[in-house]
This record gives sequence, C-alpha cells and structure tokens, in this order.
Amino acid sequence: MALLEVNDLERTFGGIVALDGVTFDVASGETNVIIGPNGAGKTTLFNCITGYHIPDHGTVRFQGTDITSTPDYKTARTGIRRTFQEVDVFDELTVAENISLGAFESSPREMMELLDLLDIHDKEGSELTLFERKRVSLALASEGELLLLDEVFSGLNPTEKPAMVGYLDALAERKTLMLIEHDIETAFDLADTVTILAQGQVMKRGTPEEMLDDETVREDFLGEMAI
Amino acid sequence: TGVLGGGGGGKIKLGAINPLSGAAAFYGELATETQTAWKNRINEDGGIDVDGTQREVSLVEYDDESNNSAARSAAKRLATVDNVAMILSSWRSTGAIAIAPIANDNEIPTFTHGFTPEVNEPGSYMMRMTVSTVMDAYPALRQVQQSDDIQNIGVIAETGDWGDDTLALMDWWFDQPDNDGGYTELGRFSFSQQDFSSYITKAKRAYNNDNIDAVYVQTWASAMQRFIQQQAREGLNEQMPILTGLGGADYNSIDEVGAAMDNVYALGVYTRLAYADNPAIAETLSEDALSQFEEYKGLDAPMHPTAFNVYADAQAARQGIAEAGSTEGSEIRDALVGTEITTLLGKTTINDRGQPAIPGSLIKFGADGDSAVVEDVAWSGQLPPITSIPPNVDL
Amino acid sequence: MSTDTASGVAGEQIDGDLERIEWQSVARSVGITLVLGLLAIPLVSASSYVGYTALLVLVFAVMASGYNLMLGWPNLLVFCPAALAVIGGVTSALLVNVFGVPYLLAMLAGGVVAAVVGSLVALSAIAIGSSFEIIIATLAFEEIVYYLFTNWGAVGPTGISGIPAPAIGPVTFETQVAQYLFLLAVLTVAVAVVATFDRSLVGTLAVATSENEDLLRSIGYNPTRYKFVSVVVGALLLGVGGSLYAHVNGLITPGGFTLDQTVFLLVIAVVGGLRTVHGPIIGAIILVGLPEVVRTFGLSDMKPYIVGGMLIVVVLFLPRGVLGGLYDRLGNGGDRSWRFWR
Amino acid sequence: MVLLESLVNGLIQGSIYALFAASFTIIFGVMDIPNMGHAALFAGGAYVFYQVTMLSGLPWPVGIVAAVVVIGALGAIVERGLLAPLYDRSESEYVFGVILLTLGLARIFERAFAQIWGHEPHSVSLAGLQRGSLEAFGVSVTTLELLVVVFSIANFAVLYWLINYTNTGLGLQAIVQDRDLARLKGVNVSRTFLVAFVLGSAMAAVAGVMNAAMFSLTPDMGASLLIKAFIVVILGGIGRVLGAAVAGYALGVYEAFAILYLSSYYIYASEFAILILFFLAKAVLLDEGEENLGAVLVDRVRGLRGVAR
Amino acid sequence: MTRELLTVDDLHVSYGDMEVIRDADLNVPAGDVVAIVGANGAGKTTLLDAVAGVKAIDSGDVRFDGESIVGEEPFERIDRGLAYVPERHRIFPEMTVRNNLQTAMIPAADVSRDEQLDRVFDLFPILRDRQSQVAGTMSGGQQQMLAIAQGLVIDPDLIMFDEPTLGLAPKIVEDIRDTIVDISESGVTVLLVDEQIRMAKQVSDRMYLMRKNTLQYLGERGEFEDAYQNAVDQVLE
Ligand SMILES: Nc1ncnc2c1ncn2[C@@H]1O[C@H](COP(=O)(O)OP(=O)(O)OP(=O)(O)O)[C@@H](O)[C@H]1O
Ligand SMILES: Nc1ncnc2c1ncn2[C@@H]1O[C@H](COP(=O)(O)OP(=O)(O)OP(=O)(O)O)[C@@H](O)[C@H]1O
Ligand SMILES: [Mg+2]
Ligand SMILES: [Mg+2]
Repeated sequence: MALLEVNDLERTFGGIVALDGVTFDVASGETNVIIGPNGAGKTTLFNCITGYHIPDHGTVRFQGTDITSTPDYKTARTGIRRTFQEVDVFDELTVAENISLGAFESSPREMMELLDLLDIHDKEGSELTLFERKRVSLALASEGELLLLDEVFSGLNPTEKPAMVGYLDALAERKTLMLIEHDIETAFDLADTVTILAQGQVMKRGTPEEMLDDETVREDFLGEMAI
Repeated sequence: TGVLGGGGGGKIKLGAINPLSGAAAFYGELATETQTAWKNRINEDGGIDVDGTQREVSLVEYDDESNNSAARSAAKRLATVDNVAMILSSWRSTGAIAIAPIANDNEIPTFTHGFTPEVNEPGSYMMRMTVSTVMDAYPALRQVQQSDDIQNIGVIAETGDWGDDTLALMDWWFDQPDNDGGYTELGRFSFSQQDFSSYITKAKRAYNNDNIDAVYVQTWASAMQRFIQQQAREGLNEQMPILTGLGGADYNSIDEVGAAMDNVYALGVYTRLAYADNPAIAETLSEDALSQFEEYKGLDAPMHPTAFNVYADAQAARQGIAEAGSTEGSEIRDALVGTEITTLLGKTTINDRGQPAIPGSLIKFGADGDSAVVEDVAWSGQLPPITSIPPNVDL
Repeated sequence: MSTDTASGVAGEQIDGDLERIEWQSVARSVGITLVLGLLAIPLVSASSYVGYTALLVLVFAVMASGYNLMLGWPNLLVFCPAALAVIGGVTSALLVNVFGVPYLLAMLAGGVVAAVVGSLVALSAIAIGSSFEIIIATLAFEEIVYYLFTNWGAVGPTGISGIPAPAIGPVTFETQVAQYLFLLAVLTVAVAVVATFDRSLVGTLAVATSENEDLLRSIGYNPTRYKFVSVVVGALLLGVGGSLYAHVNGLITPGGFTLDQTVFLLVIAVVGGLRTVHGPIIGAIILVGLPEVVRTFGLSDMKPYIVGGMLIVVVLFLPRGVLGGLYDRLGNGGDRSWRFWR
Repeated sequence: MVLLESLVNGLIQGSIYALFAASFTIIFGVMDIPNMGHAALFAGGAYVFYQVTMLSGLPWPVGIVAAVVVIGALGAIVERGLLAPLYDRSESEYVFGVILLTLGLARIFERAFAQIWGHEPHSVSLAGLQRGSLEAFGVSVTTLELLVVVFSIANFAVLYWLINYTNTGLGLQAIVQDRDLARLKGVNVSRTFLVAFVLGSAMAAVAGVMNAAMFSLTPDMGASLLIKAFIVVILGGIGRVLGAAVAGYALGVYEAFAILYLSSYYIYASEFAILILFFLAKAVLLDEGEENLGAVLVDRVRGLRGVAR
Repeated sequence: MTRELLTVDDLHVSYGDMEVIRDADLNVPAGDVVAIVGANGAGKTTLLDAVAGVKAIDSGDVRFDGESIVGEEPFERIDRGLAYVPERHRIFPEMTVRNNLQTAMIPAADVSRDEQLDRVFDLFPILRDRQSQVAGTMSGGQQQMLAIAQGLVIDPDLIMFDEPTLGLAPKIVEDIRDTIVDISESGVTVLLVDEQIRMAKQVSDRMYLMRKNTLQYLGERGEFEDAYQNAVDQVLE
C-alpha cells in the first residue's frame, strides 16, 4: 500500500483552476520531486494534502485513511509535516525552543545535531540567516512520516546547496520526502521519482533519467540549464 | 494652621465633591464657584456661630470626574483623611449611591443632587434640596388632570434611572382611579442624544392620529433645549405643548432657544428666581426667598439656576451646623431633619429619608417676536417629597 | 554529557520538556507578590485611606491580570473586559444577596459565569479573526451587556447595592486590613494562575499564535485552542475581580463597567507591561495611585494633563510598559513566557 | 408620509455619522491609525470657529479657514511628533500604542478646551443657515441639514477619488501594506502620510463646525460620534470609502426606523447585536477573497470544533 | 570611452556597530550588464539598498549619471531613472496586480502609463490575465514576475535586480535572462545580483565578487571563467 494516495484532486480559486484532477501515489521511503512551471499548482497541492486548503473534489489518503478534510493541525499530528515556500520560523523563540515546539516524540537534540544547529541553539529566530532559517524550518517539519518541502533550495548559494542535499539525504533514510523544486539539477540528485505538474495536472511521472530522456519534457520544463 | 477636623475648635471643614471633568463638568464648575462665593461671604462675616464661638469655614473640594469610583474615593478621602463635618453636592445619581454608604457609616450629612430612591432610606445621611425627576413630573401631571385640552401625553425619556422612574410614576399616576387621561411611551434616548428628529416624527404621528395631545419630555437642560428647538422647527409647538420638568434647572439660556419656547410648560423651582422681575412669578416666591435672592445677587456667584440650588444646599448646611451648635455629623443631621429650612428657594423641610418638600411652580412660556416670555403660571405650591413609587405621601 | 561540555551546550536548554512546568519559577513569581504585598501592610493599617486605595489596587490588579492574559499572550484585541467583570460581579452579588450563597462559592460562580460568557466571546473573536473587527464586535458586546443589565429588574441602572463584604464561613472581612489580606490572597492565586499559564506549554503556544498561526498549525497545534484558553482563563479572573469589586465596594452598577472601565483596564495592562506576570499589579498601583497623588498635591485641575501626558510618555518611551521596559533594561528578558525553561 | 419623514430623519442622522466618519475614514480606515483623539480635533475645529466668529466677530468664512488651518497644523504636529515614531512597531504594539497615545491626547485636548472656553454649551451660527428651511412633500429640512448631507457626500466623493484615482491614494494604500517596500518603490512616505493626516484633521474641523452649528458646542461634542465612526468605518470595510458612506447612512436610517418600531431600549442593543452578527457572517462567508463558501464554512466549523480536541 | 552611469566610491555601510560594507568601489558603464556575485550575507543586498537610497550610508559617494545622489530619498532616485527590484518578490500583497504596477509608477513622472503597462504585460502575459487578482494570492513565481515588472514598468535607465530568478521555473529563468539581454540591448543599464552565478556569467559584461563585506572586481566579459573559479575557490576555502 502506498503511503500517500492522491486521487483526482481539484481546487479552484474564483475562476482560477489551481488543481485540475491530480492523481498519484507516493510509496513509503520514496523521495518524490515535483517540478513544474510557476503557478502550476504545486504549492496548492501541498496545501490540499495537509488540509490547509480543502479540495473541491477528490480524496487524499495517508497510510490508508482518508484525510481529505482533516484540518492541517491534525494531519500534522498524524505524520504529514510541511515547510512553507516563504521560510517560516518563530521569530521570538530561540532555535532550541522552535525545535522543541516542533518535536513531539524524537529528541530536539538529535534533530539539532543532524542539522548542525547545536552551535546556534540560543539564537533567536529573527537573528538567523536564510540558511539557518531553512534548517530550523526543516527541523520543525521533520517529525512526521511524510515531509512536504516547498522550495528548500531556493535562495541558497552554491556552497550551501550541497550541505542541504546532505541533510535531506540523511532525512530521506528515515522519512518519505516530497519536494517542490525549481533547481532541477539539485532536485534530480535527490529524486527517486519526479512528478511534473503543469496547469493543475500531472503531465508525467517517472525517474529522473526518464525525464531527462524525454525531449518534450526537456524542452518544456527543464530548460537548457539542466542539460 | 489650626485646621482641625470637624470636631476641633479651628475652622469648620466642609467637603465638596464636584464633577470638574467628564460629562457633568459644566455643573461642577458652577458648584465650585458658588460654594467659594458662599464660603468667602460667611468668613467675611466672621464664620458660623457654633455653640457660641464664631468659626470660619474651609472647603476641601475633590473632582469626581463624573464617575462613581472617583466619587467614592473622594468621599472616602473626605471622611477618613480630611474629617469633614459635612459634604456638599455631588451631581449624579449613581454617584450618590456610591457615596451613600460612606456618608452613612461615617455619619457625615451629605447634600446631593442625585435622585436615588436607593439612598433615601429612613435615617439616611444623604439629603437634598433639589427636586427629583419624579417630583419634576408631578406639576405636569396635575396640569394634565386640570386641563381640558390635554388628556393623553406622549412620554419621551432618557435611558437610565431617571427615565425609568419617570415612566414608573406615569404608570402609577394614571392607574389611580381619580386621575383620568393616559400616556404613551414614545421612546427613550441616551443622555448624549443630539438629534431628536426621529422622536419628533414619532410624536407628530401620534399627535396626528389623535393618540396624544402633548408630549412630556424628561431630560437634562441642553438636550431639552435641542428638543424644543427641533420641535419648534417642525412647526409643531403651536399645536402640541411640550411639558417638561427638569426642576427648571437651567432655562437661563432661554434667550438662545428664543421663540421656540412657545407653548412649553416647565417646572420652575430655582429657575423662577431668574424671572423674579416678572410679577406673576414673584407671586409664587416668598418674601424670605426674594430677600435672600437679593443678597445672592450681591455675591460674586454665577447667575445660573444650578448655582442657586448649590447655594441653597450651602445655606442649609450653615443652618444645620448653627442649629446643632456642633460639628458632629449626627447632631447636624438631627438639627436638619424635619426642621423648616429657609433658603433662597423658600421654606423647605427635609424628611427622615433626606427628601425635601420644596416650593415650585409650573411656568407656561409663550413667544414675543424672537424671544420667549413667561406667559402664565399654571401651577404653584409645595412639591411633596416623593421618596418612592408609588409615593408614600399623598399627592 | 561529554558532548555537552565539548560543544559548551547545557543539556537542559536543549532537551527542555515543554509539557513540564517549572514550578520553581512560578513559586518565585507568587512569592514576590506575597512578600511585597505583606510588606505593605503597615502602610495599609496606618492610614485608612491608603488602605482603601490599596484595596482598589488589588481589585484592579486581579481584573487587569485577567485582561492581560487575552491581550498579552495571544494578542487578541478583545475589548470587553468590563462586561466580563460586571457579569462576574453581578452574579456573585445576586447569589449572596438573593440566595444567601456563601461568599467564596459566589465569587467562584462569578468567575465561572464570566468564563462561560468569555468562551462565547472567544469563539466569536476567533471566528471574526480581523483585529479591528474584533475590537468593535467586543465593544458592541459590552454595550449589549450594559443594556441588558440596565434593563433587567434585578440589576437596573442603579445597580445592586448593599452587597456584604467578602467572607469565608463565619469570618467576615470587615476591616480594611482584613479585606486587604483577603484580596492579597486572591491576587496571589491570580498571579499563580497567570505565572503557571505563562510557564506552561499552553502559554508559549498562545504567544506563538500571535506570531504565526499557519506555522503553528503545520506542526500540529490548533491555534484556536490556545487563544480560547487564554480568553477563558482571562475571563475567569475578570469575573472574580468583578466579584471582589462588588463586595469590597458594596455596590456594582452597570454604568460603571462600560467603555471607560475597559479603557482603564487596558491602560493598566499596557502601562504595567503586557505579557508580564506582575505588570498589571504595577499598572494598577500607578493608575489607581496616581490620582490620589495628584489630589494630595492639589493638582486635581491638572489631572487630565498628567494622565494624558503619562500615557504619551509611556507609549513613546516604554512601549513594553513599565515592567517590560525594566526587563529590557536589565537585559534578562524578565519573565517573558517563552523563556520557560531557563 | 411618516416613512418618508423617517427616511429623511435617518438620512440626516446618517449624514451626521457620515460627516464625522468621513474624516475618520482616511485616518483610521485608510491609514490604519485608530485615532481616539479624532473627537478632539472635531471639537477643536468648532472652538476655533467659535473663537474667530462669535468671540472675535470676524465673518464666518474666516472662521472656517481658521479652523481648517489651525486644526490641520495641529494634525501635522501630532502626526509628525507623536505618531510617526510608532510606525515601525510590531502590529500589536502599534495598535495599543496609537490607541493609548491618542487617548492621552484626547484627555489633554478636552481639558484644554474646557479650560479655555468653559464646559457650558455654546451655540455657533454658520451664515444663518440654521434658520432657512426647505419643505417638500410635507417634510421640512433646514438649509444647514441639507448642507451637511451635501458636505458629507462631497467628502466621501473626494476621498473616493483620492484613494482610488490619485497617486497619493495609491501611495497611502502601499504604505499601509508595507512601509519599507513603499519607500523603496518611491512613495514619498512621510509626505503622503502627513498630507493624508492633515487632510483628515482639516475635514474633521469643518465637520465639527457644522455639527456645532446644528446642535451646540461642548468639549466632548464628538465623543459619542467616535464610537459610531469606528463602527461605520469597520462595517464599511477598512479602507473602503464607499463602504463607510453606505454604512454611515445605513446606521442613521436604521436608528430612525428602529425608533418607530422597536421598544426603544433595544434600538442600540439591537444595533450592536446586528453588528456582531454581521461580522460573524462576514467572517464565515467572505473569508479573505475565498469564494468557495462551502469549503470556508466547513473550515470554520472545524476550526471551532477543534477547540474540544 | 563609455560613460559611467553609476559609480560607487569608497562606500561604507553598517547595521548598528556591525560594518557590513567596507570601502566598496563599483563602476557601472551605461548600457552594460554588471553582475555582483557572492555568498549569503556578504552584503550584496545592503549595497543595492544603499544605492537605491533605502539604507543610509556611513561614508563614501554614490553618483548617478555624474551627480552625487547621496542623501536623496528613493523617490528622487527613481525619478532619475534608477529602478530597483528587491529580493524575494517583495510586492504589495493586498493590492491587485494592476495597482502594484501603478504604485511603482508613482515617482516616475514622465512615463506614459498605459504604454508601460502594455509593455510589461507583453513580457509577462500571465500578469495581463491576472490584472485584478490580489497579488498576495498568486503563486510565488508569479509574484516574482510581478516584482520584476514593477521595476521595468517605470522605463528606467538603470535597473538593479536582486536575485531575480529566485523561485522561478527554469523556463521562466531563461525568459528573464533573455529579457535582461533585450533591455540591455535597448539601452537600459543593468546591475544584477545573482547567486546562481551561471546566469551572471551568461549575461554580464562585467562582474564583481562581494566577499566578507568587500567588493572585488572580477573582470570584463571573456575574463570571467578564471576569475570566477578563483573566486569560488576563495569562497570555499
Ligand atoms: N488563495 C488564492 N487565491 C487565488 N488564487 C490562488 C490562491 N492560491 C493560489 N492561487 C492561484 O492558483 C495557482 C496555483 O498556485 P500555486 O501557488 O499552487 O503555484 P505553484 O505551482 O506553487 O507556483 P510557484 O512555483 O510559482 O510557487 C496560481 O495561478 C495562483 O495564482
Ligand atoms: N536589518 C538588518 N539589521 C542588522 N543586520 C543586517 C540587517 N540586514 C542585513 N544585515 C546583515 O548584514 C549582512 C549583509 O546582508 P545582506 O542582506 O546585504 O547580504 P546578501 O549578500 O544580500 O546576502 P543574501 O545572499 O543572503 O541575500 C549580513 O551579515 C546580515 O546579517
Ligand atoms: Mg509554490
Ligand atoms: Mg541579499
């Protein structure tokens, strides 16, 4: 049984169709990367899976249970955690406090060790650099079974990206990851499977290699930089 | 400086709680000025004769900010820190309730302007010379009874205790078998109401449907003035009289209302003094009152009905202290209750509940060109001390 | 342990257990209140007027502590503390006057009724969501409470008077010193409640709701819940405070609990320092005491200038209130709630 | 007949609300400054007018100009000197700060007015407009009332144009949303805010003169209007000028008709109850641009149910 | 000799006690694309903020078209033709897309508004479709496009981009790159801050490295490869 089953999701905002019948599965342990043009509906998909938005139509099942209209704070407790495209941490709390709030079962220390946050455990959220914020928000999101990460690489520089890949690799050993990413190169390094979302629909799913082999995909979605 | 408490041999300490800020600040300022003028006059004359010694008066005044808690702390402070012999004036009703326990516990006779059945219990140290809203309505109701033209009245009253009591009185009055006529409640409004046109529209409709022949409006002076002006502007005054009580509190600005006063009946208790030149009004005032009023005019005190009333309170206080020959609160109270007190308002008695029986008259106004004139005295006599509804005094 | 020393990181700071409340720090807050309160007794008994003022300070400190819970932690701009207080006061006064219920029970009932009403206020405020709409809706609610009470025969515009002094069993607190001690005891309990809330996970989460609700939801907490708890606990304290007010003064009038009173409580809370445990006490001392100082110096005429000027100065130079400002000066963050395991 | 008259009454009452609310809209609704001192500016304008015309005997246009200039300048001082330092604060600190600070100012101003001009009500005459009256269909209104209606509508029209069709208005909206970005995008932040605040103050001054001419002049003349203005602006939707105009008139008309049909105690209570229901309904139905009502409702109900978790 | 449109001389900028930019010199020739690369927190954004006038400087000089603009408010600089697209799609979230663009045009007194709107809409057709959408509800990438459009809409002489491709899909990144080349060819000078470096290399005529608060000149087009490798080595060490 797949860990996450998304079936025929639809979501509109006024006249804008953000999701238009999205169906796919994510197997336990898999790292799935979602790519696609801006406004394709990627973030909306995460919002619908977590219950942040309620889809107009379709179902989301997690570990076999229907969670379609479970509110977000409950899905978070059942094991789906996410980061936001706009990196968010609690500005008035220290790193250690932030992470303690996020962790229910595992020890905050372990998480901080994993993400190299021990040294800055007493910095306040508002004092952090982007990379540090990203790590803290990753830590906040890492308690679940399934982690939905929205553009974790964006804004990181060439030295930071490999480090982030390292963190995600470590997480991927224990968790199932879904990443939204525009940085094709980095994303494909991590991906077991890739999903292309465009205009609210799944265009193609496959391994990174399959994607790179596909002429139209390359042309329409990957751009020359990925080649 | 030899200023001891009420019991000592130095100056007699009197307290004053006046609203110097907040909604009622205007009245508070009048009170301050009047009390100061009174005190200066007394002290120039050598003070009050207390059991053979002439003692000067000193005043300790606090602002009650037109607010109960502040009134209460002020009373507490006067009672416990300043040890005053008496307290003069507190403008508001709920303020009077707030200070009543302090006055009673500390046995400090207190003159208040608030109308409050709650404080008018037997043995109360809270007393007043002012008419209450309930007393206010009494001459108007008599007028309804006597007049052939006015059978049913529409009543418009403030939201709040005074309005409630007015309506309660109306209920009781028209329930009495001897009193014919009736009333219709036309609406309540808040103290700060500025625009009365909707109420007037409603009154007009009732009048045109023959449901009412006049309106009785219960409110304070400024709002009353606005009401009268707006009703006059509707061209309604000629047809439909306005009856109002308000103890005639401050129609001293009638000049500003002018001809709008046409066909208005207002209760004069202290207002009358302002029209003392008018022979018909002078008729209703006693010799004593007139001569004391002459004296008042010689003071540096405001020519305002509220000021007349504050002055009367102070006169009563003086009489009480002199008669008791003591600055002991309980003795002053004993001297005051049931005794005939002479002030510029005329001869008044205060009963055990602190309620006055006081002379008054119902003045009917008319117009002369642009200005208002006294047309008629519709009723004149002693207002009974109504202490509860139904009144336990025969009206 | 060795890793700790190696990286210079104390274990406790990192492995803090959010569910565990540090009772020591709560006890410290309570202790400070109690000791300073008791130290002030000579002042209270020496002059009956200072004593009377001290009673008011304590009553307002209890009410403002409750209000501070709504304002300070989740930053919910609920503008009807006076309504909640008067509900508590009226409930307790009627229970004692009409039904002869023992005072302590009546006081708790006042708190509970206020809390029940507060829960409706909380739910509405949470549903409404936008700050200014919450302000107006709760103001409107306060007006409605005022109209209902003035219109209700049992209360009416002149309110309820002749309310007996607080009592426990056969002991009635008649004298000022006795009343002071009783009020101090209640305030101490209130401080304990606030401090516990502050050091608890719930308090920290309430703060977090004011910062970022979406993030909070994404890690499994429902912000609604923490806002709700803050308002309900706050309402409980306000109700108890209202009951104290009624029984200490012997009188409670609906007209005394309208916008002016709400603003007064707001000013106490903000001047003292929002989101601080002792701020409301400091605020009450300043705002109840100031007019008396003004009176003593014969500056009654100047009072609006003094109070107005003080508000302006506090806002401009001490935005976190007197106590908040002090903590900032001291640089230790004071008892800011989320420092819960330090 | 009565209905027509009530409608007229309501419109006039509404105009008074609207008159006050109009100047308040720009300061509170658009600039997000919950100015508790607005009633003081309102009364201040009237006092300046009173001083200039009634006490100094100058003609009324001079009085109007003086009111506008003096109160406008006062507004400028308040905005620059006291409010500007608060703009950088976090939202809750800002809201509390502005409320408390302007409350303090209101106390000071009210007291100062009372000390200078006394507590007693004064009447002011505005070109004798109170006297003239018009009559149609048996309903009579004074020229002044008509002028007030026209003036408040004109105020709203000007504001509407200013907010939606001018650079200043656009700049204002931008500043309120993101001050730093607005500055970065080239909005002259301090000038725009100053201009708007001064404009709001000056409008309040003229409104105060009219109100005083209609009724009477006291230091706390605007106090009861302030809360109505808050209601009107928020009911109309923060930043929505036309919304505020409609809400102002709706409130006036509601009160005029409520007097006819409702037991009077309940007029205000019902008004407030309707207000709360309106906010609740609005929160449930129009959730920040969401158009999927069903989903929003489900969301909300769930949010509330979550309390019990 | 090319004219220097923007010159920064001996610039010092700090936050509180912390000096973030020390002794920076920068020359941007008219018509060129100049890129600044460097690690996070190096001070690139601060430099652009200082040039745009939103961050006060400690000392040094900033000249635009020969005149010193130190002390001028941002609106004065924009009126001179200096546009700035800040990092991380800063837009006005509660305004419509159209009003966002209108707001950006406030200080540019002499541009023809409708024409400019048309021009940016042609560049980003999605914005034309979404003119009346509330900007904050658009996707991250769409917001970034709007932010870029806000810069272009005033028809500037010099436009500064701070990481313009952040969060954009690869295809759009290429579009943006082409746009930069296009506008540069039409005579607009571009100052580009980019972390991707790859794009900076492709489009720029001149490149600087910002490192530990100092600005280091890397060279002209054609010289980048070595200089870049050097720079990367330095950063990594
Ligand atoms: N709350 C909303 N209201 C209106 N439209 C919305 C809302 N949220 C998303 N949209 C629209 O739905 C579409 C999908 O947006 P979404 O944020 O899911 O895109 P995305 O794939 O994450 O894009 P990006 O890569 O740029 O972040 C976009 O056209 C966006 O404008
Ligand atoms: N508002 C601020 N207050 C204090 N320090 C700041 C502030 N903004 C930036 N800094 C500090 O200034 C330094 C330079 O920041 P800047 O944002 O200019 O770097 P950058 O090169 O643009 O980095 P990035 O690649 O992350 O955008 C950093 O160390 C940062 O922490
Ligand atoms: Mg997205
Ligand atoms: Mg940067």
